[in-house]
Amino acid sequence: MTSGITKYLFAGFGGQGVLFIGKVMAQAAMLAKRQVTWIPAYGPEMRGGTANCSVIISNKRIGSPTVGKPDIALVMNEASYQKFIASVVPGGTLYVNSSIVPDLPGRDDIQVVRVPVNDIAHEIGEAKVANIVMLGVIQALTPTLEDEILIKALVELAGKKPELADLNSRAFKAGIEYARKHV
Amino acid sequence: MTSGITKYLFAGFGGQGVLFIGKVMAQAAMLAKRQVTWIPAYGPEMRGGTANCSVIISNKRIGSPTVGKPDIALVMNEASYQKFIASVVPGGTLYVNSSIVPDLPGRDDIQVVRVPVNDIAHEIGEAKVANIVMLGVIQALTPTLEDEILIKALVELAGKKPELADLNSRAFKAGIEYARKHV
Amino acid sequence: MAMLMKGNEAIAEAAIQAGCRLFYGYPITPSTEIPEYMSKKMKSSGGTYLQAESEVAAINMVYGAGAVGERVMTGTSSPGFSLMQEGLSYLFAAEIPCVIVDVMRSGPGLGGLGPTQADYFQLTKGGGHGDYHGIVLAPASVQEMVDLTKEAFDIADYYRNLVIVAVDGILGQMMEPVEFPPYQGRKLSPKTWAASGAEGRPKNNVISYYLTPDLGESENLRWGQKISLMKESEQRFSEYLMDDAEFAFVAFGTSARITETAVDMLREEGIKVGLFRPVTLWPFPEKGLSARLPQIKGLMSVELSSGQMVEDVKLIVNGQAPVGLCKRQGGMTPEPEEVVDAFKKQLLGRGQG
Amino acid sequence: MAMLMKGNEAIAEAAIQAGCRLFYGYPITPSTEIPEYMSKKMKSSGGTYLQAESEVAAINMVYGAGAVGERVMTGTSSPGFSLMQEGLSYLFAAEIPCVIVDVMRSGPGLGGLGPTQADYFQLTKGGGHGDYHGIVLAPASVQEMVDLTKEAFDIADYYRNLVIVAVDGILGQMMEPVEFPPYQGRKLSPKTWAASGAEGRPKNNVISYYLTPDLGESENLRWGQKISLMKESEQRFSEYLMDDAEFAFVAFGTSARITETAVDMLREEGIKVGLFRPVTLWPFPEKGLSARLPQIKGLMSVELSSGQMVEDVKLIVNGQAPVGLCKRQGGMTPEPEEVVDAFKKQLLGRGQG
Amino acid sequence: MKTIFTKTSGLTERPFHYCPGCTHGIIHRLIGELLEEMNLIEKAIGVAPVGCAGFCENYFSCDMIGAAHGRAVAVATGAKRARPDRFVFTYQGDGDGASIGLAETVSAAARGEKISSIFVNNAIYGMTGGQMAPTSLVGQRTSTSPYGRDAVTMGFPLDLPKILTQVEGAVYVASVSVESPQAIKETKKALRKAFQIQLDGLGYSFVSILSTCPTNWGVDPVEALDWLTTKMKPYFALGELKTPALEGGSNS
Amino acid sequence: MKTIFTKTSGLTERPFHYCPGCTHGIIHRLIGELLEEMNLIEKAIGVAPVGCAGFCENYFSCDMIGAAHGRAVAVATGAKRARPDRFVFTYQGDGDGASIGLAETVSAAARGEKISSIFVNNAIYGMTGGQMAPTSLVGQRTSTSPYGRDAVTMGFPLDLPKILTQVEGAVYVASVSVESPQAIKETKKALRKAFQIQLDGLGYSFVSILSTCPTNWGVDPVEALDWLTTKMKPYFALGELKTPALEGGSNS
Amino acid sequence: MKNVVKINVERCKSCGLCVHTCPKKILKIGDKPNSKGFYAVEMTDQSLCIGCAFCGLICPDLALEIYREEKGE
Amino acid sequence: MKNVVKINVERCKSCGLCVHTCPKKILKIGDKPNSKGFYAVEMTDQSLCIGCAFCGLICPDLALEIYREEKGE
Ligand SMILES: Cc1ncc(C[n+]2csc(CCOP(=O)(O)OP(=O)(O)O)c2C)c(N)n1
Ligand SMILES: Cc1ncc(C[n+]2csc(CCOP(=O)(O)OP(=O)(O)O)c2C)c(N)n1
Ligand code: SF4
Ligand code: SF4
Ligand code: SF4
Ligand code: SF4
Ligand code: SF4
Ligand code: SF4
Ligand SMILES: [Mg+2]
Ligand SMILES: [Mg+2]
Repeated sequence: MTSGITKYLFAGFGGQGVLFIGKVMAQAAMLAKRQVTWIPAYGPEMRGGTANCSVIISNKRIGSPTVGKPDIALVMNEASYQKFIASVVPGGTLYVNSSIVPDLPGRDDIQVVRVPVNDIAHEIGEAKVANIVMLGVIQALTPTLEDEILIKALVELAGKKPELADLNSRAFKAGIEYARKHV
Repeated sequence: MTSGITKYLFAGFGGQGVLFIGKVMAQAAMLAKRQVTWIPAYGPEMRGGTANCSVIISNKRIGSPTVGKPDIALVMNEASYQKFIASVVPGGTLYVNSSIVPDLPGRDDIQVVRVPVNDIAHEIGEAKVANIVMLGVIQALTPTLEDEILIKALVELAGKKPELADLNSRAFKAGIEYARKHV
Repeated sequence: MAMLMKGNEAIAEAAIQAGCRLFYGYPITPSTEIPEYMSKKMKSSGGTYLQAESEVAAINMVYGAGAVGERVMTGTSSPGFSLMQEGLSYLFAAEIPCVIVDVMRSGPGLGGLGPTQADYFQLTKGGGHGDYHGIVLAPASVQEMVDLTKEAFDIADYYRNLVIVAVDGILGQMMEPVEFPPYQGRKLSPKTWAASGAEGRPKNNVISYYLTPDLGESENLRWGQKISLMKESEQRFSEYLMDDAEFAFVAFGTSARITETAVDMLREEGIKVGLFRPVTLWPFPEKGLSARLPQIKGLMSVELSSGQMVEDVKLIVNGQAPVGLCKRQGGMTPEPEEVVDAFKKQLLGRGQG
Repeated sequence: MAMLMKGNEAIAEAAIQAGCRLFYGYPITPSTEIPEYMSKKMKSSGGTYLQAESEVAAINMVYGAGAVGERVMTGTSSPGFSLMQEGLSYLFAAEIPCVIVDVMRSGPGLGGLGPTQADYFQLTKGGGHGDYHGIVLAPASVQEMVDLTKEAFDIADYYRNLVIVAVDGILGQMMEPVEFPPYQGRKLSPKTWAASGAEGRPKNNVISYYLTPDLGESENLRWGQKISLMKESEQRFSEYLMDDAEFAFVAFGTSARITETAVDMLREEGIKVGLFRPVTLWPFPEKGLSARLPQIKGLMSVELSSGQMVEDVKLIVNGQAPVGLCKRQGGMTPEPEEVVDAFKKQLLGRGQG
Repeated sequence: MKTIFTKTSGLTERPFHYCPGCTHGIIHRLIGELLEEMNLIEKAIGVAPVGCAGFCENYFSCDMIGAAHGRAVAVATGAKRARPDRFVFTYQGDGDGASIGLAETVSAAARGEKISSIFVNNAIYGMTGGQMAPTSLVGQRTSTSPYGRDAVTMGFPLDLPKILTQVEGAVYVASVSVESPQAIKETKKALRKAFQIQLDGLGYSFVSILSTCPTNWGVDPVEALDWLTTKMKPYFALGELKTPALEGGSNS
Repeated sequence: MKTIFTKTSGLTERPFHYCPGCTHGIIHRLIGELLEEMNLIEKAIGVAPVGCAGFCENYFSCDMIGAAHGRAVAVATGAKRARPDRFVFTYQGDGDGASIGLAETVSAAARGEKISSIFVNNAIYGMTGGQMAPTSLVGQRTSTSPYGRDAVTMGFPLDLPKILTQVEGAVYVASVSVESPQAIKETKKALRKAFQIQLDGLGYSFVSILSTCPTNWGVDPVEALDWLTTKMKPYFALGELKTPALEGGSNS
Repeated sequence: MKNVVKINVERCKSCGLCVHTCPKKILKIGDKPNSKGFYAVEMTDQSLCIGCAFCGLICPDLALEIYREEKGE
Repeated sequence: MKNVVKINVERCKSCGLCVHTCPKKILKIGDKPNSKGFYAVEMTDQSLCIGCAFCGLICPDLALEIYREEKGE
C-alpha cells in the first residue's frame, strides 16, 4: 500500500464472481477519480476452472498493471488458497472463503481473515452473492475507497436491473456488518 | 569466351524448342566433362509466350549461372530479337531465325548470322526441328564442343525414340551443311 | 467522461468512431471481444460485422473491402495472425489500406492464452513473403489503444498501406478508464484508385502482380520509396525520465508499463535510468533512440519473448553501448523487481566498470 | 555418374534417397517440379505422393506424418510458404521433424515468377507466431541441393525440429551435372515419442499447447535450450578466397554464385576480396563470420531483396567495419559487374580512407 | 456381482474438464468403448481439434495428436497415409470441421481418405465463449449474433453431413444425436459402422453428432437436451444419410 | 450493313493471352456481353483468380480486383458487403474455387452472399502446367497423376455445383458447357440468370462451366471440344441444378 | 437379485442428466458438495432400480457404474 | 443480301474451332503467319455463308465479326 497504491488479487472458481467484484472495485476507483487497472486471468476450462483478476488503485499514474504481490488478496476456493497465499506482501491481508476452504496452514507475517461468505449469502437468500458479501468484508476491514462510492459502483454495474442492485447492496452491507461484528 | 568460358542465350516463343537445344548443349558439355549450367526463363503465358534459356560451358567452376551478356545468342522470333540484340557481348555472335524475323537494324560490333531454319526444317520434312537445324548452324560456325558429342547428346535426349534421334541428327547435320555452304 | 473499458472493446469502439464500417473476423482468445463488440455495435452505426469462416477468409474479405475503398478492420490473435501472412503480403502489394489488430497470445503452436510479445518478428519483419512492411502501432494503455486505433485508419489511407495495432493479451483484456475525444481525421485525398465500380471514370484494377522482373523491380523500388517515406515520417516513441538518464530501458506495451515501475524503483535508489518506449514497432523509432545514445552507458530491452526487439535495438546501438535483455516467456510477465535485478546484474556493473 | 538435373528434381530425388516416403504438396511455380517428380517416383519407391487441397492442408498433413514418426517433406514457393506459417509454428512446438522446401519467387503479393531471396526474414526470424526457429539450409548449386536435402532429414530427426531448404527460383529451375553418392544417414535414436499407435507401450501424445503460463515458460525455455544447441552446433558456411581477404562479400544461393564471379573480377584487379557464404541462414554462421572480422576492412551483403540478411551481418559486425549492400529485387539478378561497381562505390573508398 | 455398466479401458482415468452436463463426455465414452470393443486401443491414432475437445488427448487411451484449429482431417490424412495399417480418427467441433476446416473435411472426403471423422455439432463455438458457428440456427443468439442469427445477412446453418452425401469418396455419412439413451445407442451403432468401414478400407466415414453446450446456450444441462431435441433435430437431416450399400444417400 | 456478331464493349481491346483454342476466351466474351447488355459495366466489380484467368482484369471493361489464389469469393464478399449497391462477380478456375478456395466458396454460399461466381472447370491446373485438379477425371493423366488419376489413392472428381445444391444460401446453381454454339447459348442464359439473381438480392449464384485446356490435356483445340463432350459431360451433373423457383434442386 | 448404482462422487458434476433420464426417478441431486464444489447425485431408493443403465449411458462424466448382485451374493 | 465474315488476322490464333464449327465448312486455316506466327483462318467462299454466327460464337479470341449486307448496299 506504499505511496497511495493498493494492489488487489481476487481468485476463485469460474462462476464465483471474482472478476465481478474486481470490476466493482475498479469502477468505484474510477468514480473516485483515482487511477485504476483491472486485469483478468482465466484457466483454459469454460466452467469450474480457475479465474482471477488483479486490480490496482493508485493516486498516481500506474506503471505495471500486473499484480505479483498483492496487498490484499481474496481466495474463494482451496486451489486459489494454495496458489496465492505465498504471494501476499508481508503485512498484507488474505481473505478466505471459509465456507469452502478448509483451515489450512497460514502465514505469520500476514493477516488471514476467514469468512464463511457462502453461508452468509445463503442467509440473505441468494447463494450467488457470496462474492459481494466478501467485498463488504474487505471494505469493512481494509477500505481504500468510501463505502458510498462502492455502493454506487455496485448499482451502476447492475445496469437496468434494480432488484439486482438492491440484492447486491444488501449483500455488501451484510458483509460489512459481519466483519464489524465477528472479525 | 574469355578463359574457357562460353555463355549462350537461346530465345524464342514457347514451343519453338529453344529450351531443348539449350539442354542438348548442356548435356553435351557434361558428356565432355566440362562444367555447365542451364537456366530457363518463361513468360507468364502458357503457349505463344516468350521463353529463353541461358547456358554456360566452362573449363573451371562456374560462379554466376546467369547470362546477362551472352557470347552467343540465338533469337527465334522478332520479340526476342528486339529484346536481346543489345545484350550480346561485343565480338559475339547473334543467330537469327530469318524465316520469321524480318531484316531489322543490327549492330556493327557483333556478327549477325541469319538462317531461314524454318524453311530448312520444312525441307527435311519436319517443321518442328527448326531449333535443331539452328543448333547445327551454331555448331558449324562457333563450336565449343565436338560434333560427335553433340550428336550423342541429341541421341540421349531423344530417350527411347530412335526415329526422333534419327530425325534430330539429320536436322543437326542439315544445319551444319547449310552453314558451311551459305554463311 | 471517462468510462471503464476493456482494451479490446476500446479498440473496437475507436474503430467505429474513426469511420470503420466493415469488420470481418474469426473469433480467437484473447481478441474475441473485438468481434463481439462489433457484432453488437456495427449495425446501429450503419456498418457491417461479418464472421468469416477462417482468418484466411477474413483477411481476404478485408482485402476486398479495402480494394473498393472502404475503411475496414480485422482483429485476431497470434495463430490467426499467422494464417493471415499471405494476405498481408498481398495487401501490401496491392496497396490496400486497412487496419489489423493482433492481440498476441503465447506460442509457438497452440501455446497458451497468456500475454506475449513474441510475434514481434512476424509483425515487424514481415511474416509473409517478399519485401514489405506494415506500420505497427504498439499502445501501452487502453487510452492509447483508442487514440492509436483512430490514427491507424488515417495512416493506412494516407500511405495506402496496411497498419497493424499490436497488443499483448493483457492489454486486450485489461480495463482502464478511457475517454473518446471527438474524432478529427486527417485530410486525405479521395480514393480515386479504388475498384469501386467505374461509374463516370475509366476502369480501375487493384492487383498485386507484375508480369516481368523489370516491372517487378520497378514496383519493388516504388514500394521501397514508400517504405522509406514511412520510415522517415512515422517513427513514434514516448519517453519516461529519459532527460538525464544514463541507462535506458527499451520496452513496449505491457512490458513498458512494468518497466516504468522498475524505473521508479531504480530512481529511488538514485540510479539514473529512463524508459524509451517505441510506439511504432515498425518503423522502429531509430531516430529517437539514436538521439539518446550519446548520454547512455547501457541499454536493456525488456520483452515478453525470447528477445526479438533487442535485435533492432542492437542494430541502432551498433556496438556503442552494451545492450542487455530481460525477458519472460510463454505467457509470464516479469515483476518490476525482476527487471531491476536483471538491470543490476547485466548492466550496472558493466556500465560503471 | 553425373547426370544433368534440375535443382527441384534433384531435391526430390535426394529426399527419396534419404528415406522420405511421404510427400504432401500443392503445385506452385517455380517449385512444381518437386511434386511432379514425387508423383512419378514415390510409388515405385514404396512411398506416397499426395496432392493436398492447399498449402495449409499440405503443412498439416506433414504435421500428421511427422507426428507418427515417418520421414516427410513438402515443397512450395513464397505465397504458399506464407500460408504455412501457422503450421510451422505448430510443428516447432510439437517438435515434429520434417523438411520443407521453399523455392522463392518474387513478391510481395502474387508478384512474379522471377527468383528472389526476399523470404529471408520469413525463413529465419519465424514468419509465424511465437518464439521458434527452423534450421534453414541454403544450397548454392544443384549438387549442394542434393547433399543438403539428404542431411536435412537427419538434422530434422536429430533435433526433432523442422528443417527448411531454401533456394531461389533460379536454383530450383537450373540444371547442372549432379551425383548421388550412396546415402549414409546419421545414427539416430528411435522415435519413441511418436504417436504411431500404442502397440506394446504406454500411449503417446504429440501436442503443441500448454495449460498454464508457468508451463508455457518452462516449455519455451526448454525449446530455447534446443535453439541454443542448434545455434551452437549447426552453423554452416563456405568461403571463397577468404584467407587473405581484406573485404568480404556475404551472400547465399544464387547471389553467392554471382558474387563469386565478382570476386574473381576484383581479384584480377588485385583487390583482396573474398566471399563468405552462409550455408545455414538460420543459425546464421556468426562464429565463422566473427572469426574473419579482425582481418576485414569492410563487408558487403549481396541479396535478391531489399536487404534482409544485411541485418544479421550488421548484428555480428556490430559497428566494427562498414557494411554495404548490393541488391536487386522483383525477380532481377545483378550482373557480377554490378556487384563490382557497388563494392567500389560503397566500400573501396571508405575502407581505404 | 455382474457388471452392467462400467468405465471402459478405452478412456484414461482422468476426469473430463467439460462443463457440467456437456455431452462431449458422452461422445467420448462411446468412442472409448468402441476402441476397447473393437480392439483398437493399441492400433488407433486419434487427432484432437482445437475447441472444447482440444484436450481430449488426455482422455482417450490410444495415441493422440493435437492438430491446429480446423486441420484435424489434414493431420489425420498425413498420419493415415504414413501408417495405413493404423486406425485413424478425428474428433472435431462444428467450428473446427465446418468453418475453418471445411475445405479439409470436404477434400478428404473427395479423396476417400480411409479415416473416420467424428463431428460434434453443438451449434456454437464452445471453447471461445459462445460465438456463432456455421451450424448456429437461424434466430439463435450467440455472442457474435447478439440479436439472433439473421438468415439474410448471416446465412443459413451449414449441414455438413448433407453436403458430404454429394461427395463420392465419403462412403458412410451419418447424422445422429445424444439426448436420450436410445439416441446414444444409435450413435454408438453409427460410430461402430464408421470405424468398421475404415477397417475394411472402403473410404471416408463421417459421423455428425448433435451435442449440447449448456454453458453457451445459457440453459441448464437438462434444458439443453430439450433444446437439442426441439430446435436442432428438426433442422439437420438425421439418420444414416449415406451407406456403402445405399450409394447416393437416403436424402435424395 | 447489319451487324450480326461483333465485339462487346464489356471487353477491352486487349487480345487474350490464352492458348489457341482455350475456351476461357469464349466465357470471357459471354460475361463481357452480359455486362454490356445488363448495363453493368460501370456498376460491376469483378474479382480475378490466380490461374490462367489471373490476368482477366485486363479484359473486362469494369473495375477489377485481383485476389490471392483461392480467395476470390472472400474478396468478393468483402467488396460486396462494403458496396451492396454494386454488382460483384468472381471468375475462378477449378483449382482456385474447388481446391484451395473450397471453404471460401461453400461458406459464402451458406451465408447467401449476394455475389455471382463463375467457375471454369477444365479438369486441370492450367496455369501451373497441367497438374491434377480436384475435378480431374478418374484415369486422367496429368503432370502430378502421371499414371492416371487412381480413385483409390487420389479419390474422385469433386462436383462442386452438386455440393452447392445442398447449401441453403446458394439460390442458383447451374452447370453448363461451351463445346458448341448451342451450349454457349445455354451458358449465356445461365449466366444471365445468375447475374439477375444477384441484382434481385436473392442470394449466392454459381455457374460452373466445363471448359477446355488443349495445352495441358495434350490435344489440339478441336479434339479438346470432343474430350470435353465425351469425357467430362458424362461425369458432371449438368443443367440448372438449383433455381429459386425449384428449391432443393433438380438432381434430387 | 438387486441392482446397484455406484456413484463416484468426485466425478459427478451435478448436471442432473441422470436424474432426468432415470425411468424410475430414483436419483436426486444431493446436498453435500464434493471437493470441487459440486453437489453429487444420490440414490433415493436402490431397491427400485431396474438396472436399465440409462443413467450410466447419459452421464457425461463417467460418474456412475451399475452392477447386478446375483441372488445369494 | 450477303453475309460477310470479317477476320481480324492479328487476333486469330489458328485454333481451328471456327473451321470445325461452321456448318457450311467454308473456313480454313490459311497459310500466311501473322506477326505472332499464327496462320490465321481464311474464308473460302463468302457467298455460301448463312450468317449463323456460329464461328463468332465459338471463336475464343474475338477474331471474327459477322455482318449482313442488305440488298443494294
Ligand atoms: C487459427 C485459430 N483460429 C481461432 C482459434 C480460436 N478457437 C479455438 S476453438 C474455436 C472454435 C471452437 O468451436 P467448435 O469447433 O465448434 O468446438 P466446441 O468448442 O464448440 O466443441 C476457435 C474459434 C484458434 N485456436 N486458432
Ligand atoms: C497460394 C498459392 N498456391 C499455389 C499457387 C500456384 N497456382 C497458381 S494458379 C494455380 C491453379 C490453377 O488452376 P485453376 O484454378 O484450375 O485455373 P486454370 O489455370 O486451370 O484456369 C496454382 C496452383 C499460387 N499462385 N498461390
Ligand atoms: S463450453 Fe459448451 S461445449 Fe464447451 S465444455 Fe462447456 S458446455 Fe461443453
Ligand atoms: S493452359 Fe489451358 S487453361 Fe490455360 S490458357 Fe492454355 S489452354 Fe487455356
Ligand atoms: S439403472 Fe436405470 S433405474 Fe437404475 S438408477 Fe440407473 S437409470 Fe435409474
Ligand atoms: S449425469 Fe453424472 S455427472 Fe451428471 S448428475 Fe448424474 S452422475 Fe452426476
Ligand atoms: S457465319 Fe456461319 S456459315 Fe458463315 S462462316 Fe460463320 S459459321 Fe460459317
Ligand atoms: S476460332 Fe478464332 S482464333 Fe480460332 S481459328 Fe477461328 S478465327 Fe482463328
Ligand atoms: Mg461447437
Ligand atoms: Mg483449371
